[in-house]
Amino acid sequence: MILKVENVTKRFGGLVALNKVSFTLEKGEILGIIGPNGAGKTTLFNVICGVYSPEEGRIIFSDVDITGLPPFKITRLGIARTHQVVKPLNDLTVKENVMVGACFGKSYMGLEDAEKIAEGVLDTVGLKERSELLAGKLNVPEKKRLELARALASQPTLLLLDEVLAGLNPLEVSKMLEVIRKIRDNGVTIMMIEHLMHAIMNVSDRIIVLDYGAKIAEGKPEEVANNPKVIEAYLGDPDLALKLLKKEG
Amino acid sequence: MITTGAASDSIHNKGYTHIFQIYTPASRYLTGALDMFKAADPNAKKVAIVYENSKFAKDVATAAKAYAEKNGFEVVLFEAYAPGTTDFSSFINKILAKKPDAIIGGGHFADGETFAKQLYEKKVDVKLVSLLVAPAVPEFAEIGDAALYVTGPSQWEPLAKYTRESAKALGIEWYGLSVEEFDKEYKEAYGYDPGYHAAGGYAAGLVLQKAIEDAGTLDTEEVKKALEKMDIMTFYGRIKFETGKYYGRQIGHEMVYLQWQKKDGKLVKEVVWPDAAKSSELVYPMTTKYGEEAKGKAKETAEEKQAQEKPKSTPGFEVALAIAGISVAYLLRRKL
Amino acid sequence: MKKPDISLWWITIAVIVLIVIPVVTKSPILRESVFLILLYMTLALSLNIILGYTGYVSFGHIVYYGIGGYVTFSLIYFYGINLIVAMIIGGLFAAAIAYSLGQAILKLRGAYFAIATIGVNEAVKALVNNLDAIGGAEGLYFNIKVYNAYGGAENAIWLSYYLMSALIIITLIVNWYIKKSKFGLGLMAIREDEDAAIILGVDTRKYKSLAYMLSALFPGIAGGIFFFKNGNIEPENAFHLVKSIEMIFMVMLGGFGTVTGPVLGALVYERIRGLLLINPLFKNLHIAISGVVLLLIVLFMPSGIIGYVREKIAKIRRYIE
Amino acid sequence: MIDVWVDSIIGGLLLGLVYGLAAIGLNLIWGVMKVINLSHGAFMALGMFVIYLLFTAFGIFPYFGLVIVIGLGLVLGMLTYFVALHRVIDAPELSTLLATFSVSLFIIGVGTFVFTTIPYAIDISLGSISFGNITILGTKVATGLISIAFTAILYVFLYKTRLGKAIRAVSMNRVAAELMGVNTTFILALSFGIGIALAMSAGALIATIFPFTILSGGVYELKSFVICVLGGLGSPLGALVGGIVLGMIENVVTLQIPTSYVPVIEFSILVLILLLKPSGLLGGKV
Repeated sequence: MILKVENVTKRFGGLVALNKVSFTLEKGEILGIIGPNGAGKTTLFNVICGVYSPEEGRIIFSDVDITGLPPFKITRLGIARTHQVVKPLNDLTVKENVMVGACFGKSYMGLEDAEKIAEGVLDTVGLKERSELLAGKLNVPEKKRLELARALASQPTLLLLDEVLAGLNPLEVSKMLEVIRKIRDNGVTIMMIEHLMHAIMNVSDRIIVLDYGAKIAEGKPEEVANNPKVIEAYLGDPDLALKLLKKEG
Repeated sequence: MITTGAASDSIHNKGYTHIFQIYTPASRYLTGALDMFKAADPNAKKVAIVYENSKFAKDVATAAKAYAEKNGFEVVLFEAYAPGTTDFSSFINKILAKKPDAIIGGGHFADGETFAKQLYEKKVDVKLVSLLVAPAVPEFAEIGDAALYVTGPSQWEPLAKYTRESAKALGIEWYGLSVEEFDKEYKEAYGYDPGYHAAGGYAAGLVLQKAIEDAGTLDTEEVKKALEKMDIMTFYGRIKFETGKYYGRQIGHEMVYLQWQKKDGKLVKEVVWPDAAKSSELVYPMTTKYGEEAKGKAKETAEEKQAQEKPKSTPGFEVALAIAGISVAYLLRRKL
Repeated sequence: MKKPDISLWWITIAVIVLIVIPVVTKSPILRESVFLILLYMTLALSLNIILGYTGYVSFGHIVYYGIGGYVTFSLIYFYGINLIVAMIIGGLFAAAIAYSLGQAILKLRGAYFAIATIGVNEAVKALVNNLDAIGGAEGLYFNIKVYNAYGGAENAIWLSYYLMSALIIITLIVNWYIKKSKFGLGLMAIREDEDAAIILGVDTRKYKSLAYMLSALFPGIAGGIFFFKNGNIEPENAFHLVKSIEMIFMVMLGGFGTVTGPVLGALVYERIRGLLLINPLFKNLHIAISGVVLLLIVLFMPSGIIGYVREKIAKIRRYIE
Repeated sequence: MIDVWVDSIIGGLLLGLVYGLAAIGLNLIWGVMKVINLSHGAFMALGMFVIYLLFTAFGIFPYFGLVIVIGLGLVLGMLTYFVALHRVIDAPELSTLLATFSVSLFIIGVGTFVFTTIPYAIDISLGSISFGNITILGTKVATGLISIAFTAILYVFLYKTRLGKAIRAVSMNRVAAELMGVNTTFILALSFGIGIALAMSAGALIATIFPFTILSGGVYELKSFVICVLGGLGSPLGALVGGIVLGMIENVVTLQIPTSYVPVIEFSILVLILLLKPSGLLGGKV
């Protein structure tokens, strides 16, 4: 059991962003996190990464209580993440961006080794030929891949992907899924936030559904897909969904 | 080297042996004002010394305080104000609380003018005001009646009456052209009256010329000896150099004290001290100008009754007011 | 640690050549102007660490030059400690204050940090102005006998010159190593996007404080040397805000975030100012002209001369850091 | 002598209003454009000299001359925006800080060339009421009233008019405002213009009370920083309140402690407020 989240609650003034969320994560697993916009998915990532500290509840990562630790300490323990809204280091080159991940993540290596790691990782995400370009000059999909490369370079044990597939065309999606599976096969546990249902359904081992900050469902992808509460969360009224499905016939 | 424009004393106790100062040093800038004050009103004792917290003003003020205490004055207030202060009203209140007879001090142009203007606006009841630098500048008249009867030190004024006769009276040699000749030639060359900077510069050249003539050679050591012995009177005033601890400091030259007076309706600078250079009588006490605005004697007696010690009021009063102010503003914002 | 390459050698040699000229010609005029250039270079390079690499606009940075100056001057004045020891203590003292102050004001970002540094400089200046123990507004001044310990005033001035030369070389090398090191990469990550950097694992608070401390150490020592050579020190010219802004001018002119930038910026700035001051036509308009020049740089060449060159000619990047 | 206290408090209040007026312009520009206008002091000095010239050369009574100063300020402000700021409005703080500073260098440079650094003064008097030790100057009261009036006008303008709403929209989120059809370039130029007009009129009013030189703008600029941080950003009322608090400190506190310590207190407050409550007393979010 690599990660344990217990009754985590996060409030912003009156708004309850996370309401007593609990779940556990096994080593080598891919956990999908879905839910309508504003369900608290990214907030959950921010709480795990230490950007926010929760009002209640605890987070245990490989037997260490990381609740309330500053982000850089949590990253050094082996968690890495990509951002839903890309955050490239614009005036540094693509390779330097990835080297930052390698230097300061769990790997915490010197400049020379970081450079070697960076070249390898850039190859896996297909940004090798762009490594000397300034990060600011990449287009959005490339920036998404840079985020992934940067996270990978720190050789994390737990990788948090925040809508890394958004804005990709179908070909790029399948290529990205291939990369994700390869990462998992190297022994990295992954948590993924996605809206592309078909992608997340067939790559995840287990799915958690968040709605208004609360966990409303958990289980195998198929179970979750047919769970009426999940459908209602997405489409509002479950009967309406069935009617629509039937009308199409 | 003969310096002009340099008034600080510290140059001369840094161990240099070839520097001679033309300007009267800072330590004797305001001492003359105290002499003038004593001459005009022997039994007045209470003096407030206020100065801008800067190098020059502090040099002058500390020396003036020592001189005042040595000569039996009571220094009721000795305080600095921050450079760049623009509103002296509460500072003036602080001074008033001490009921001084004279206020001396100041700093540079802007703060000196502001201080003088606010002293007038608050109709401060004080007999003599002597400020550094500001009164010596012609633009000081721009503050109108506030400038009236304010005095101030100056290294030299075109009106200063240094003459061959005053030299003979002191039994020392006169050298160089007269005040009128210098004034005339300068005006022809530049078209406006010479200020004390110009006079100081010319005097430096004059002194060097005299020293070389006395020494009879250009050799530095000889000229240095001539300067050490020199004691002459010039259009600029008396020149004599110190040779002791403060080697080369000017001890002969006296500051002239000017006072703004009204001559047929126009504000004009008059030299009122020392007697040897006087061009007009000192108007003392200064408050006569309020008298001219028919402020009766009654105000004086009312003053005496309240003269008891300042009651120790707790600052709570002021804090309460500040909080009230803020809360009112907060409510205003909330309501709007 | 990366071993020094061509990009460090040529700039160090260029500075050494500049240092040697007055020594060879033994001309006091040249020595004085080169001394000033070396001082400006040290200040610009130090500011570059916090402004250029970390992206924090320290507007009131001159405060550490003043603190170092006052500590060194007082140690010599009151306790007769040797200059070299005194200046190092001065620098360390300035660095210590920067580190502790940094814990507080480095929490602020962007314009707020800039204003806070102005506040710090003005507060320290006003405080020193009131401390009569260290001369208050009048400041402190040496009696000339102080220099006898260094073999007379002439030798003392040459000693200050050599010390400043050594200081500039050290500051240059430190600047280069920071840029080439992991520490530098972390600082630049903070400059680019501090929120992303902390998530990538950079200990932003520690790195920012370290960078601020380093950027205060060298001005502290430089202040000590300058005011020892100057013979007196006053709050007005030890904490002169305009000098602080000149430092920013030099770093911007040369190119912030580069090593050669501040060096070139200091040289060019000092030359321009020198020419403007003596040129009869521009003499009393030199402030206005430097304003116009600064505006042109900010608008059209924000990355400075070296930054512009490095952008335009990619292959020169290996040679000019 | 209780009247010494009363006089200091009244003096502090009136001085506070002057400081508040000086800071409103800076506050508006900082709040709306997220730009710290380092040419604020220079424009105040410009306002002082404009009103001085109007008075001495054309004999225009300062308080009527104010209208001209406001018009001139608006024009100069918008001109400065397009010349110095428009290109770098999206650049990092360093560029906008230095752009405004270069404008300040230019104004001070030309000003020193034309007016040198000797002091000037406007000798007008609206009389003064005095009882016991308390004297209240007509000119100071007028300036106080005008600064309250300016704050009110600005307040009404910002919160009650369409243009004001647009300015506030831009201050909250420029990109969103642009999407809603607000011509942000015009709004930014206008806000900068209003800020400069306020700075110049503050300078003009100050010139009626205190003698000034081309460099006296700098003192007010530093004080305005303290006030903006103290009073809080974006709220005109915050500037006024911050000004009054500062005026109080300078006039009333100094009765107890030597006045030379005033700058120490002021700048320590600046740093402390920045650390503890950057949004200031009445300010919006940071």
